[in-house]
Amino acid sequence: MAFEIPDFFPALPEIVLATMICVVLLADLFISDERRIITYWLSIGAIIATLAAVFIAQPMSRVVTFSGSYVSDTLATVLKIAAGLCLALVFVYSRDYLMRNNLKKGEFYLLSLFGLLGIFVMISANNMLTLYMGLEILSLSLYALVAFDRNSRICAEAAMKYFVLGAIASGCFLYGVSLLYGVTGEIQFDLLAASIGNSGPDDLALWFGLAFLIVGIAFKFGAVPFHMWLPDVYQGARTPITLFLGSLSKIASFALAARVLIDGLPLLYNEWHQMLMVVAVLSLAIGNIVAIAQTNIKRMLAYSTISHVGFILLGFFAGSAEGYQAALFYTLTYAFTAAGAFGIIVLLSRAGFEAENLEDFRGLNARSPWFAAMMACFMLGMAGIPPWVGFWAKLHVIQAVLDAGRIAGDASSLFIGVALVMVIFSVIGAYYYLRVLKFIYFDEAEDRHPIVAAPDMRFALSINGLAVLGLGIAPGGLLALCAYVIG
Amino acid sequence: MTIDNILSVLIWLPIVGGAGVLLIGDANNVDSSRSVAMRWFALAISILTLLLSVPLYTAFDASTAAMQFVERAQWIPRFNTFYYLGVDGFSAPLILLTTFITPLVIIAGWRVIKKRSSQYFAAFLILEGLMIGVFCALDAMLFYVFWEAMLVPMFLIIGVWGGKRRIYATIKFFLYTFLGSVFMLVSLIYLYTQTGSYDLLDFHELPLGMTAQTLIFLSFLAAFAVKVPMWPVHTWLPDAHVEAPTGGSVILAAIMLKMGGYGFVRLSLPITPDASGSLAMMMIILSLIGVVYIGFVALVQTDMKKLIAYSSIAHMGFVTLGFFLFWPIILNGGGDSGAALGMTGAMVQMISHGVISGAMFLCVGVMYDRMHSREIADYGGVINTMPKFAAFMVLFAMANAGLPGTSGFVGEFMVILASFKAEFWIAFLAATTLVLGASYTLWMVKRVLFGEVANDHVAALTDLNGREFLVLAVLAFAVLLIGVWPQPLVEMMQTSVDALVEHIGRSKL
Amino acid sequence: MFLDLLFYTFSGVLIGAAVGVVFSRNPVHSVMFLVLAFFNSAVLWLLLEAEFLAIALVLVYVGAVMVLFLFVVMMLDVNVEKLRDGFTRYAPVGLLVAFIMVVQLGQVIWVRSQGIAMLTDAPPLPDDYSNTKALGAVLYTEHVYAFELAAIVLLLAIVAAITLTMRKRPGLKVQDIAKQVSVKREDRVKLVSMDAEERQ
Amino acid sequence: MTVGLQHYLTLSAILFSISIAGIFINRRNIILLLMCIELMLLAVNFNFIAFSRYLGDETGQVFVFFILTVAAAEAAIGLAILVVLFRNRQSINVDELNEMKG
Amino acid sequence: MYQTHLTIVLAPLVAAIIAGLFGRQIGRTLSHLLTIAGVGLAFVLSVKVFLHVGGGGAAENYSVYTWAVTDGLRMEIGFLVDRLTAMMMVVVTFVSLMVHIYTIGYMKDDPGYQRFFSYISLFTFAMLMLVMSNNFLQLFFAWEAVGLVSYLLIGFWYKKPTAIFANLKAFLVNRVGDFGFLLGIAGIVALTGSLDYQAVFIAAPAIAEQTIEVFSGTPWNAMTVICILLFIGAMGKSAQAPLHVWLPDSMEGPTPISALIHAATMVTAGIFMVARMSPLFELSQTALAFVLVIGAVTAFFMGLLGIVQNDIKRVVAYSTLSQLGYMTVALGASAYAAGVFHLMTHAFFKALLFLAAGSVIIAMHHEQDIRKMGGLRKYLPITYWTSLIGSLALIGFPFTSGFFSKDALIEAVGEAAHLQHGFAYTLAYWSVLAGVFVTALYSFRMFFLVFHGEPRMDDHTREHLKESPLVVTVPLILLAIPSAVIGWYTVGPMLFGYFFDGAIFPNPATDPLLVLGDEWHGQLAFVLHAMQGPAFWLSMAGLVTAWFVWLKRPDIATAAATRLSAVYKVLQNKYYADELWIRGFAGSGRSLGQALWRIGDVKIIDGAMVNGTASLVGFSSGVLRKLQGGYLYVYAFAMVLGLTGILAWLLLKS
Repeated sequence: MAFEIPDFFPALPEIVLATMICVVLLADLFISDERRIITYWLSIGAIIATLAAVFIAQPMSRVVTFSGSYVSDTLATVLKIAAGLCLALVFVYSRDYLMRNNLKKGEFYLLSLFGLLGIFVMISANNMLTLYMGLEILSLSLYALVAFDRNSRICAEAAMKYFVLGAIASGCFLYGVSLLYGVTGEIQFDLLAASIGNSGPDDLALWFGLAFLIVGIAFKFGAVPFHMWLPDVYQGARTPITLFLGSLSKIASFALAARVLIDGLPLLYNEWHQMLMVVAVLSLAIGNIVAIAQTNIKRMLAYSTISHVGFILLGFFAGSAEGYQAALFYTLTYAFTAAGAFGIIVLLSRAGFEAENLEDFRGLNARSPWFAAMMACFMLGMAGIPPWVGFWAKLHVIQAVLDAGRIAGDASSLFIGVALVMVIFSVIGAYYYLRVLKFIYFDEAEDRHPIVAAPDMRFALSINGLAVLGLGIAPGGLLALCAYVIG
Repeated sequence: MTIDNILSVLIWLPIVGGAGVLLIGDANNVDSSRSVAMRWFALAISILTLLLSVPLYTAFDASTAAMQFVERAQWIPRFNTFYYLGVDGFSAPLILLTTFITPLVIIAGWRVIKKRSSQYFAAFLILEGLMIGVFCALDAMLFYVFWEAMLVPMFLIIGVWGGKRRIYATIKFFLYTFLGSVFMLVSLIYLYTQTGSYDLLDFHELPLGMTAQTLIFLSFLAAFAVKVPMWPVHTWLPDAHVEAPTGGSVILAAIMLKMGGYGFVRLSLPITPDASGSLAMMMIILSLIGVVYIGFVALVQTDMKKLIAYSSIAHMGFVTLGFFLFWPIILNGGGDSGAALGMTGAMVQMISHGVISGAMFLCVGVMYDRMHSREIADYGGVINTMPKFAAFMVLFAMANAGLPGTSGFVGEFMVILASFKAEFWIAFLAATTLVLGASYTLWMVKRVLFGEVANDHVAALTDLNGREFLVLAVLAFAVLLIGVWPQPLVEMMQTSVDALVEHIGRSKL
Repeated sequence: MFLDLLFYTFSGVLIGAAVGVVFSRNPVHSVMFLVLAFFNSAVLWLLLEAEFLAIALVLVYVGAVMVLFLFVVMMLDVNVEKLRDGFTRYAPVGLLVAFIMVVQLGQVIWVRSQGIAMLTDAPPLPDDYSNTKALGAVLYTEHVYAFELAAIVLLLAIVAAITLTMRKRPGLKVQDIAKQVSVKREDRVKLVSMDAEERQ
Repeated sequence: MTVGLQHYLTLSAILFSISIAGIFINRRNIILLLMCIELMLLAVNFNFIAFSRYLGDETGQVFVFFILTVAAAEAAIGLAILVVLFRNRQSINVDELNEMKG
Repeated sequence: MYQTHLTIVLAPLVAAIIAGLFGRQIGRTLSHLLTIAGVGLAFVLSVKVFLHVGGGGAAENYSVYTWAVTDGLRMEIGFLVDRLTAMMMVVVTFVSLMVHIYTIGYMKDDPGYQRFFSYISLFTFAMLMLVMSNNFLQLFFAWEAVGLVSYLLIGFWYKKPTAIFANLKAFLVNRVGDFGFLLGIAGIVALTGSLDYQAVFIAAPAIAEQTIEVFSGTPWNAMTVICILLFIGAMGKSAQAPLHVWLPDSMEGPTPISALIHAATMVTAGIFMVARMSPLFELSQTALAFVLVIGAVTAFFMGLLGIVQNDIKRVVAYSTLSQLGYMTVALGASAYAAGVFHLMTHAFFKALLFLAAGSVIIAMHHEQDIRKMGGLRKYLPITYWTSLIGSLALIGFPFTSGFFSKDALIEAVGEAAHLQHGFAYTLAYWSVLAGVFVTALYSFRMFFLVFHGEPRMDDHTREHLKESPLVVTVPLILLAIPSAVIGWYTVGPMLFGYFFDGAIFPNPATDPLLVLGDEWHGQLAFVLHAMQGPAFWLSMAGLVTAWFVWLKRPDIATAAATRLSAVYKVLQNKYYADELWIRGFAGSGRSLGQALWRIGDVKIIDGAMVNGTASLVGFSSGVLRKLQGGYLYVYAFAMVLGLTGILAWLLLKS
């Protein structure tokens, strides 16, 4: 068998990142706790270098290398940049928090970078094996990150739950891969699709394989009924890690779904779009309804995530390029919005005090009108109130669904029904976001501690918040980008 | 700045000004020089907006139903949406109403709002810009964005500066209206999938089947009926009004409710004429229930703001009634003569109600600022200590009761005239407002204003100060002007109304 | 036939071992059952002519991973008595679900899938077939990217495991080699000039 | 009946089901959960190897190779978390792992 | 004449605005001077207009400005000045002027002096607009405007609980009438597409051929429906039963306005309106019969109430009700001119009576109970004599103005009964006839009780009794003159001449005045003829009875009261009409409102639907939360269930 030396250049981002991880790992060994800030800057440097590599290596068109293991396309570029930026935000938001809470271990940065690498691998995966490896790199680093605060009972509990359920999910995912492999003999996405095209999609084994894959994907997203880890983990993990989970993980999940469903199994659309519909509608319902009863804001945001996942999955449900674009747009904007929201929670936390209850937001407007406004931007953005960007995300999805309905002709009532479900649950969802605003604006502050934050954090948060508003007023560019990368 | 982008200026000047107010303002001290400067700045912005809106009247071409002062620029190419603004005879008066009311609200809140006053004024300015945006937008998405965005400042206004149950009220307000509007959103998107653009004027011309029209109509109805509000989705309004600060109530009653009515003429009627026709009787019945049922309910209110809120619902019933008289008139034979009368009446009623309800809420606000009570029972004989105020209040009450010579009469008169053409009983039930409206309004006036001084608090009242006097006098002038000579107003909207009647007369099936 | 018999024997034991893993009351027994299951699997894999993996399973998995398990079970010193209650109550539900799932999967495997049904006969392997060689040939070429990633996974596992479990115990006396190495003469030896003592 | 692919697949399905059932009928011991996960991966591996054999394609076996690698890493991290958990609570009882709920 | 007309209406308006807005600044004297000047000017010009039109000048009909025009419907403000209008203008401005002057004295101690002048001037403006209107819009405008001023004036003493109750009641009852009136106008617009009188009159015959299905399946003549609706408006304004309840209570206002608004002018607006609409009413016999019956009932039964009243103003008020009933009867009998003529004479003598009553009240220091008066004749000579003239005119004593108008009216009704042969006409005739006796009875009961007999007031009051000042007595005298003589001069042209031609259009076939006109041989003959008729004798009988019962043998009155206690009680309670309105309609309206609010809004819509949905969501939130119990195996179980669910669905699907 002739073997060609693969083209390494498209994989430059991964290579740079892996190298930088090693650098950080080695450097961190020789840095004392007092000077841990160096690790921070090194990690930021690693992200910058990686993003630079993404830019340098960005392909003009789809490039496949490593014998079909690796793909680089514009979608990958966009997702990688988004993930890198999100991680940078995570680092900026978390630095002081970690310092204050005696968690100044370099491993936080290291494991996060590992997670980023896992995400990159997933983004660029072109076969099931690579995808699985990426998924595991991400998952393993997340398990470790959740358990990061070794002295916390709930961190350990959250990590354990996450680990066990995550392992089940990846077991299911693998089982699905094995069935698909068995029927088609392929694990590479394009060949898989071609093989299904040859033999036809009506084989129950394929469907079963798909079902197991969906379990894995839905778990990663946190869609009902595979969502139950999510609230506990969001709540249990330290806020910077929740921040990671809330923003970067969504990008990874999107990549997972996009690669498997769009690249690998487009011909099984009829099956997966129905599964996704049920899962998504359940997510919308459960996520929004249960969020209402929460008093812990991290937990509330976890349930809110579940509902947002419903929207993202409904973008896939639409099954058109427009739907995928919508899902992508939703994912990207949600990742940034969520990053900001958790950033505010980080901001309000002090040494030994987690501002994780809704009550802790009381009178924030009096304490800091600016950050109150930022939090309002994030909440309204999530609620999907125009002109915040979340609105366009929701609009885009609904539009895609209705357009799919138009094409579906006779079956259009199903799509219209789904659209109605979406909007109704948006309204229910708006309630708990408004409740946050209620605490911020309508209640008097009990907590009079001044809000202290480093200037770079203030700056980043402000940019983050203004972006949520600004992208809402002028979403054209990002939308066009999404349309470009998923043609 | 030229007259060509006057609408943009009207939208963005208050919004940017609102941001400026936030920057200038001082959250903690009302008396600090920064606060004073902030207030003057806010007032200046609102008055400047008012002045800039004057060309909307002077340069308005009443002889055409086409959109005027049009601005159009690509906004989101991906969705084929445009930053597309324009006004016609329906929207121009409402914009003028908005620019007219806002400075008054700012003046009314001058030193009354002590808590975070800069945010208060900023909220109103931003709200003004957004509301004007709703009236100008000719792109459905732009319309929707303004429509929803408007909720946020109002949500904060009620929630931050409201009364005891403000949180319940404001969340109810928000969710109620939000729930209504999302259905509209689905329809707008549906229309987009059919036409490929969000251009409202394209929607107007889009042929649609009856089922589609009916569903779209109902979804629009969900949005607009809540906003107007129509029975039975009106219950947010009394709560919101009662709990809102005076300025909030004024804006809510004077302008926000008009959005619902405006929505009917801009979206429901032209886009779904056939469905509007087949459901017209339902709409008329709901409107009449609004007039009669709510009239009775208003009669027994013990809270002044609640009473006025209910009266608003009843008055807005005339608006929806007027819009939907077209079809029964056609059914009755004899062409569509009278339809335009009803529609004009409804439009005038919107403007007039804007002024009157605003004035009524300001009156209650004047008393509330002094007594911190809205209960009718806490008052009595206010006229003894506040004669000037009482004079204004009686005037506005009379206008509220639809007395000829005040603006309140004009719209109701036209609508009742038109409704007789449709059906005797419609006119009969509509005309009950003459009795009911007078009953609840004047009974309240009697209990609040007249009689011996009821208690020491009333005895200690001081009459209007210059600021309050100015505000009420301006409103009184407007009320009388429209009442005595509505022709300029009617003329402005006439061509558009005729064009709409002609448009909805053509079936889309 | 002999191979069939082997299959049935070993798979029977395998299933028994799996059940034993789940139902054993003592975690040490569970681990031992799991080891048994791995051994049986290895045999079955040999039947499938996957020699390399069969050996790897025994050597790497049983030899390393299961020992790690055993080690942790011992180390944690769990009170076995406490863990006995509330177990059988839920067993029927679990078994029911397991049964349903087996039936569902069985449907696919036996009845409803043409893709699986077509794979009746295993293609004969050439005489000089070396499973290890064949694997190696693709592992380092086609799957080199995954291979590299596997390295990263292992590195990650090391980092993660150490991060989570390594503790600096206060009061524990450890050598700081860097400090030891970088020590300077001046730190250790202090030259004191003393006045000479008077002779007694 | 001659043993064929379907037998192996069935065996795998049974193993998979047992492991899954094991996860949620077990309320005592988290270590057992980890073992069930190992069992589950074993079932998956069976599938891959069986298919690989009957397809005459090594990819499945390569996949198993990587699964084994990852499973080892996973076990290491799982056990590490378990150790952390035990240190914090002196218990690995699944029933007591419910501080967060709702 | 355009400027003249405008000046007539604007002069009082401007005066009212200045006095109202700047009264405090310009002071009391300037205020009353200004308003009197305004009304005086209006009066002078009105006379000029009257002379012009009455002297053969053409009626003028033009619009002043366009109020609004939409959908082809022109809504304008404009004037129609014909003889009917001119006559009304003169009456209105004259009485108003008198009342203005009188007010100087009557209200001299009142703190709301300027406000009062402003109101009455404003009223004059509104009333002029009403009578001068050439279209329904302006008619309705002015109709409501006079109602507004009436409301303000009844409640002038806003501290008095009874006053503010009365004004609300007046306004609302009027609104009930306006409700019908507006519907009538709407009907006219619906059928003719115009609000202009002339256009409507031209289109009227066409309307009469159309039908309206008020209740489906029963087509009603459109003209009947419209006329009845319009007349309901008139019933409210002109206080016809059962919408009369507001008028007696309106006496809570100061006496000058009782004279001006609630006797002379505003309450006659309904009569004026029906007369103005004669081309319409003539086309519907049913509507006319309705008018007739309502008028007859009012004329007789309201008169009866006058007998039992003890408040001096209320007696006059009930008398006004009764007289308005007379006018209405005349309208119903197609004797429009008779009605209008009575309107005019009534305006003078009733204003006179009210002002005289006011003069008495001033003298009695605002004591209004006639049982506490008596023998005032010697203290208040001018008041006494003018009152006597007024009372005589009221009861139709020969040669007084009231005699001509009332007698002609009764005869016209009698003639109509001949012409029409309807039961309604006969009933109307008998009730107006009986009413004559009743009128005389209560008028002179009051007159005797007030001015004759023993003084019954306390000593303190008696010591301070003195005739009112000139500003009060001069208007009395000035009003007494027309009350006494105007009938003699005007009865000919107004009733039997052609004075109202072109303004009032009775159907010649059914016009009773046309028949009477044939027998017209001058005033003297008319008087002599009338003195042979029953009306004259009935009124004399009433007068004598009053003298006998209340002056000669007061015990009879009390005895009768006890003997006829049931009747007396009904009369005392005014036929329980107030109860009907207040308890019945207002009360049940409030109960209905409470029910709709508490049950409809609060319980059903808000409670069940809105908050119900919210609590449902909240409840399901709580329930669904429970699923998330924190147990790992539950989480795993959920996943497996999800998986098996999907697998099962796929199995079913394939």
